[in-house]
Amino acid sequence: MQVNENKEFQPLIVAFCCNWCSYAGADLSGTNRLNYPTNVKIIRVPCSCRVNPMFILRAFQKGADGVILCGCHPGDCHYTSGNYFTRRRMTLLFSMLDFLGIERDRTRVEWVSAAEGAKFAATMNEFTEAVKKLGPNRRLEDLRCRKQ
Amino acid sequence: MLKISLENLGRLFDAVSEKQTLYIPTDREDGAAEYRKYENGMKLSRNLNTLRSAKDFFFPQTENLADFKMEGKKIEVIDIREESEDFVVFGVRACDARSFTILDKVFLSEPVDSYYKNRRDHGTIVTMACSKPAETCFCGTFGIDPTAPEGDAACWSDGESVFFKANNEKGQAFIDSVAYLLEDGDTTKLDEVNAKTKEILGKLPLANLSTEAFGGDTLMEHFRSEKWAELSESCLGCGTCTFVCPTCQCYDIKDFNTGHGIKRFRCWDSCMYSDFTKMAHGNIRNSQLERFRQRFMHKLVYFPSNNNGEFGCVGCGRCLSKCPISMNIVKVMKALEVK
Amino acid sequence: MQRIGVFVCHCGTNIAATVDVKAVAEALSHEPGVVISQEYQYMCSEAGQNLVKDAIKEYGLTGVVVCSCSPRMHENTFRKAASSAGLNPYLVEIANIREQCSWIHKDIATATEKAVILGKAAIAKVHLNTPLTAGESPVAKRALVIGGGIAGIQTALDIAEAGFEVDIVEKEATIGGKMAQIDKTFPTLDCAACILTPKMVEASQNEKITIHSYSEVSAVKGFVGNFTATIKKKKRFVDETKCTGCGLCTEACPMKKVPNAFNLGLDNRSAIYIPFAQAVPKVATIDPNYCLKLRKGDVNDKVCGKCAEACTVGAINYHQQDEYIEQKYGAIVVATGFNPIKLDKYDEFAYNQCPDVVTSLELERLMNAAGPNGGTLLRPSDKTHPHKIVFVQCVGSRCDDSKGKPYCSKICCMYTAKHAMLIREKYPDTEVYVFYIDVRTPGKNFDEFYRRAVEQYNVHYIKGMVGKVTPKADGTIDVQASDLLSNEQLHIDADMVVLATAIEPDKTARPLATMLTTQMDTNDFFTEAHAKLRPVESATAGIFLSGACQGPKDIPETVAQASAAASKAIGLLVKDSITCNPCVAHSNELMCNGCSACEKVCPYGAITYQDKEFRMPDRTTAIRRVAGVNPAVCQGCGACTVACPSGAMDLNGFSNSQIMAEVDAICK
Amino acid sequence: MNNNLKEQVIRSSGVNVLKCMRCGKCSGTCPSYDEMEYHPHQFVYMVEKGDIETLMKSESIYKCLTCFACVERCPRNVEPAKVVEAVRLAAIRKQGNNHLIADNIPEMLDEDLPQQAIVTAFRKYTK
Amino acid sequence: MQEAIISKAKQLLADGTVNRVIGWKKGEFAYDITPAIFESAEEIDADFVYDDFTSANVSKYLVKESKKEGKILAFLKPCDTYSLNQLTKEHRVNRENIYVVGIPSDGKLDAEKIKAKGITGITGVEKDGDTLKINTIYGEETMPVAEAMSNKCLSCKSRKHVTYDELIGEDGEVITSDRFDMVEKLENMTSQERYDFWRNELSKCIRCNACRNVCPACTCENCVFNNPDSGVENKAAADSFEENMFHIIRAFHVAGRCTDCGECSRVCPQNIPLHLLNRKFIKDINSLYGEYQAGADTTSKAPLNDYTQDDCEASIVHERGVE
Repeated sequence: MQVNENKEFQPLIVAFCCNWCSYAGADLSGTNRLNYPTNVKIIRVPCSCRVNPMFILRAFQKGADGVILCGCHPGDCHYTSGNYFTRRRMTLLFSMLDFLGIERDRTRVEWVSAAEGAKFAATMNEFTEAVKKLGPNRRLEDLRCRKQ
Repeated sequence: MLKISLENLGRLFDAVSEKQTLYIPTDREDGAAEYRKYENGMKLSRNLNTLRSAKDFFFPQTENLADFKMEGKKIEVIDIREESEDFVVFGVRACDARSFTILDKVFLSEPVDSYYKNRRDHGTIVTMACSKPAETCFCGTFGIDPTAPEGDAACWSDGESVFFKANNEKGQAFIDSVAYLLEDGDTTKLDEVNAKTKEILGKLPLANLSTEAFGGDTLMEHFRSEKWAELSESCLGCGTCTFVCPTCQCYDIKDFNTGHGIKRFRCWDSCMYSDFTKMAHGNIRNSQLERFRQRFMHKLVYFPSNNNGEFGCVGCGRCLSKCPISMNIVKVMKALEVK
Repeated sequence: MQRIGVFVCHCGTNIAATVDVKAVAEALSHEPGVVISQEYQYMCSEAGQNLVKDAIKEYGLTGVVVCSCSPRMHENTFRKAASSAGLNPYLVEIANIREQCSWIHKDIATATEKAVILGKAAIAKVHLNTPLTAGESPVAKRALVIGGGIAGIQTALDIAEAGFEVDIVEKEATIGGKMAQIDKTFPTLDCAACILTPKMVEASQNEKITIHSYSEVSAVKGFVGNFTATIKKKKRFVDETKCTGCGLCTEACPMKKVPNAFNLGLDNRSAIYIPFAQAVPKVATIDPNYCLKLRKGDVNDKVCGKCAEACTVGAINYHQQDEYIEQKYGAIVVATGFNPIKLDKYDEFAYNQCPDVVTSLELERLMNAAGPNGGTLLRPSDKTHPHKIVFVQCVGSRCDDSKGKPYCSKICCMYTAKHAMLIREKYPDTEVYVFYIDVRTPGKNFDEFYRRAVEQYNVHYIKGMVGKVTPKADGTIDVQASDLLSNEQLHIDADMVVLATAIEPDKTARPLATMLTTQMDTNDFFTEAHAKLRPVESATAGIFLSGACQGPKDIPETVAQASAAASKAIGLLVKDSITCNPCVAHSNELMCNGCSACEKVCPYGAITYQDKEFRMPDRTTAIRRVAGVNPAVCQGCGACTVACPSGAMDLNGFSNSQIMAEVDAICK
Repeated sequence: MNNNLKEQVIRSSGVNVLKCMRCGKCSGTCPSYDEMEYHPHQFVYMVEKGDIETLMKSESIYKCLTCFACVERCPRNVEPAKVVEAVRLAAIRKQGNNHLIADNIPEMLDEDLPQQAIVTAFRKYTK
Repeated sequence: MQEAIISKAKQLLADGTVNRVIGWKKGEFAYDITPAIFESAEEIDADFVYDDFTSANVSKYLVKESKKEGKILAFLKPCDTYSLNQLTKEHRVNRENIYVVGIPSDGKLDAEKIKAKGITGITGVEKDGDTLKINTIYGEETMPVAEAMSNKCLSCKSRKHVTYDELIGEDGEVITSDRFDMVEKLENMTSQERYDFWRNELSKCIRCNACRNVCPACTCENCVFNNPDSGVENKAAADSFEENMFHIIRAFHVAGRCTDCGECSRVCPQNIPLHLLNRKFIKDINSLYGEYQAGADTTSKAPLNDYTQDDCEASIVHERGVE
């Protein structure tokens, strides 16, 4: 994350992707050579339900400007019900972040199947743009981690 | 005695804050008093004491000690210490003023804590006498006179004016710096106020609380007392008492990985916490009883035993009003007193 | 101290064209713990793998990071390579710099920068990897088949054929299920009983198969290879071991006005009964709701007792109680089948008002030689020959959720064609009308069959739906319907109306699914593990699906799936033990609160609780309720790790600290 | 094909005509069937095609009894009667005239007339 | 009421139903009540108190106490019974070892609120109808009772005891309260206003952990904030992020489990309205997943351990209220 006078703000986006659908979807968008920004860095988890709210906060603490969570479509979870729990947990977490005045567009959940390479790329493009608009994460940042 | 009228006190604050940072107790919207950096127009709190003590200015809750820069496999230590700027803490009560005597004994004896010393050297404490003690006050127990507060300089209010007196050179320098705002004043009314305060002090519910049963030579007797079990059973193990206490001085040192380096910092610790003094092998105080006992033994027995009878409590009463379950040093003292 | 090896793959030009692989290898060589960082043309080639293996040996590596294609491609390749060089395979991490970097980015500088970050994240993770060993768990060499219809029978026969013990649990008094009630089968028109009953007999005579009829599964515990089921044998008041099925008791029974469930209530039977002539086991059962003695409440009372008197072998036992059997199984096959839906909601078809409006299954019985009319098609109301019969398709199927079942019941088009044909064949003077929305005949010889009904048997197929059925005073039935092709509203004066009733999963399936921790869809059909690639397995390991419990099916499809489920079960049963995925959850008992949050979110029932004695930090001992994960059942989703507030639950291979290390490395 | 009209009919009826599976049960159940030139299922289909002017010109729109038998029995919850009603409404509005003028209302008022009727009539019969 | 409770306690001790009693012990002043365990009639006669200041919720002590030898008698106010039920549901207490006597509460007073009026030197507090008479060493002061009422009691949700073995007095009803008003008010603010509001509040936090340690839902064997391996451990908030982090995770970990007993806000030495965070979750759960009251029963699935296939998507957060 840098803000240079002549350089556009480049947000850091952390994407948690479930192994079975979204990570495969991300692979597919690679196979199909569908571009999305380098800002997005993917972390593979077995299921979206593995993502602890602490991981999301940790990402913001260490310098992420946006965090997106991708999982199988509801009903398609490899583990049958994991993403349903994800949905409730993240709805409440995001609502709380919103309640604390943290910008809503910094967090997102998107369901991307293994076949939706195009959707994955489009989602990442869209999300990166949205976070870019918000500018650097200031409201949920750990000042100690800010890069000089 | 030099004085300034109450309505002109703001001018004095303005004058001081022009040259250095000034902290005064001021009221929050919820009615509690807290120290804030003075800005023009800020009103001095009429409350007896602040929620957090003046300790915070010299021994802050978290403080960075050193930085480590990491590049690949290389580590570089960076000394981040800087000379502190001068500052004034105004309106410190007699009890809190005494707390610095206690803290100094810990931090300024060898090996000197350079972080604390830096702030002590640059900070001026201007104390203020009390005139309306609360039921939770028991500074008298520790020989503190709230109408004659210590500190670099002291001040008194008779309801119309504020009178100033220096207790040392630093205090004198403070008074000199604002002398042009002060005038000589008659202390007759002030003497009356002080006399009346002293009368009230005698009537306080805790006026008769005594330290007689405590001190260094009572160590084993109190340590082995059976009362601790009962006293500590309701303790929640939170750190409220320690964090509002003006004399608690325990801290922990930790490293924080910022991603581009390590910040080594210290932060207050509380003997009430389950991981207090936890070490590589485990914890030497595993039960809440032991940790609870530690706090009060430290203040009433260990500290005086190591410091010529000086107790580690100043009777400010903060823990009395803030403990979630109202267990406190007074109840402990009273329970242990009974043979 | 960790000794990590980094291996950056060019993948020909796939990676190297957009990522400066040399720079990546160079940058990563400076990371803490990295002792060797190399790049190579094709890391997955034998030469590339040897590079990794040699480095493991030469440098005594404790961790390997391969920057290459997606781990979904070659994670296993490199794990195997590591393993063969003596490094635990789970100490290998892959940084995906092809699919998620070189292939999607164009600018070499930024792509290289990203590849380095991805590499650093993998290094950060591998620092915290721990060697994992796949556990093994023994397999009980016995299968449980729940449901004794054609699906269950076929599955059981196939498993028994492979040499394994099989138990069939059937809730009715006989096995056979729906197929036993069917008259003829499409598209061959052979008699259902002629092909089913030999199979029933075969099942009963197979030494490996135990049939528990009139029984239910009341509890299932355990996991793949190691299930324990409790089977409740309901009291039938007849000793199965003694009863010869002679039928004397049924004749002696004075209570003859019991609606005959086998004939769908179209005629009556006695209170003690054998469902039908070829029932297996051919054992009598007393219906306590109708038995004069049992209905009384006091079996010692001197009421009736005619059946006991008639029985020559003393099989009648009015004191019989439910019996519970506990048995261990390695695999469970669900074959709970289907039922036609209740038609109470569809007043317009007058099913409840007029006895001559029947369901298709009822028509099967009416036409069956063993049915109420001995095989002659007669109207239930006045036992006369119907001369005009109207068939209505899609009754309750293909409906909006509020109106019925949203799915196509699949079998109706074909059996209606069959019915129409059989009627026209046997009673050429009968006019047959079929009102259809679509005729769906995908299947071998299916469309030919339907065309025969139209062309050869002159069945009137009318595109349109019946709107209203009104019984008239003269005993005929007015059928008001639209003929969409001629755009007119028709009124047919019918003698009988046959409703192609939607089918739904058996009501016992839902509680069973809960017991088995398997998933169901909103229609209560069991959900298969994968819609295309694992159609006969449930998502729960060791539980297989057979027949219509998984979705509407005809007989050949059911039998095909039954055999497929059997082969999957056999594939499991032939193993002495199963290897478990080592990336499973585990609970730190010292931190566990025993609160059950993890258990509630576990889709597999892998978590159980135990009261255990602990030595506490304050040197006391305490008994605490703590969670334990069965590694054979856990599939490693990690739902429990987030449900756990204390963080006692963690996941091997994707631990809290590993994921956070990745986050940290990426955000650096 | 008149997309505006189609949109209007679909909006005012609240019906999703695409849910129709062409079973004809609506027409099979319709008591006014013989009176109608276009039948309930045709209404749904023709609205889907956008052929609404034909329907508006047809007497059929006045033959529907609004008995809702079709709504009740439609397996897909398409609600053909609402479509018929929407076309009827479109026709009434289309005729270009306000069939009800505010000024004329007082003389039509009688004590037993519910307020609701006036409001509804106004909505139905004015442009 | 106090007499009735004391005589009940002595009776149950005497007849051997229980061997200990958990209740409240009087303190040095009129208001500083401490939860305590009594083992004999003499101890009870000497120190047991139940008055306007006995607001401490004693359920959490039962986590430890119920595992000891013998049965313990617990006097629980309606709100306390919800906490106990929740603990029972999560197997944190051994309910068979607790004899619960439900006692009524018409709201407790908060000494801090009296002191906030500038009243000091308090030697006695007495209710006189709607007026509170406060004796101080500086003379008598009065204030309306309502203004001294504890915040948690002002937004009381229920006067019903959801679990008890015996009741003293009549049981009350679940009542409708305005407890979500402030949450709603915040929801209707702009994002910036909310941010400023919470920065102002949370920056006061001294991380004393009183909110966590008093909370009957926070009974973890080892809290993540104490566990160096959890990745979020810290003792004091070094900056605004850690203040947020602590309070988000604290509230999240009790989401769907918090009974809204209000103890967190009561004990906060900095008067931070922490209950608003918990109530935000409760309000969200109620509106998104159906009304749910933690502790109302011991069998229902907690909302976060449950789901339906047609739950709303997380994007609902983007669609609601004020940006």
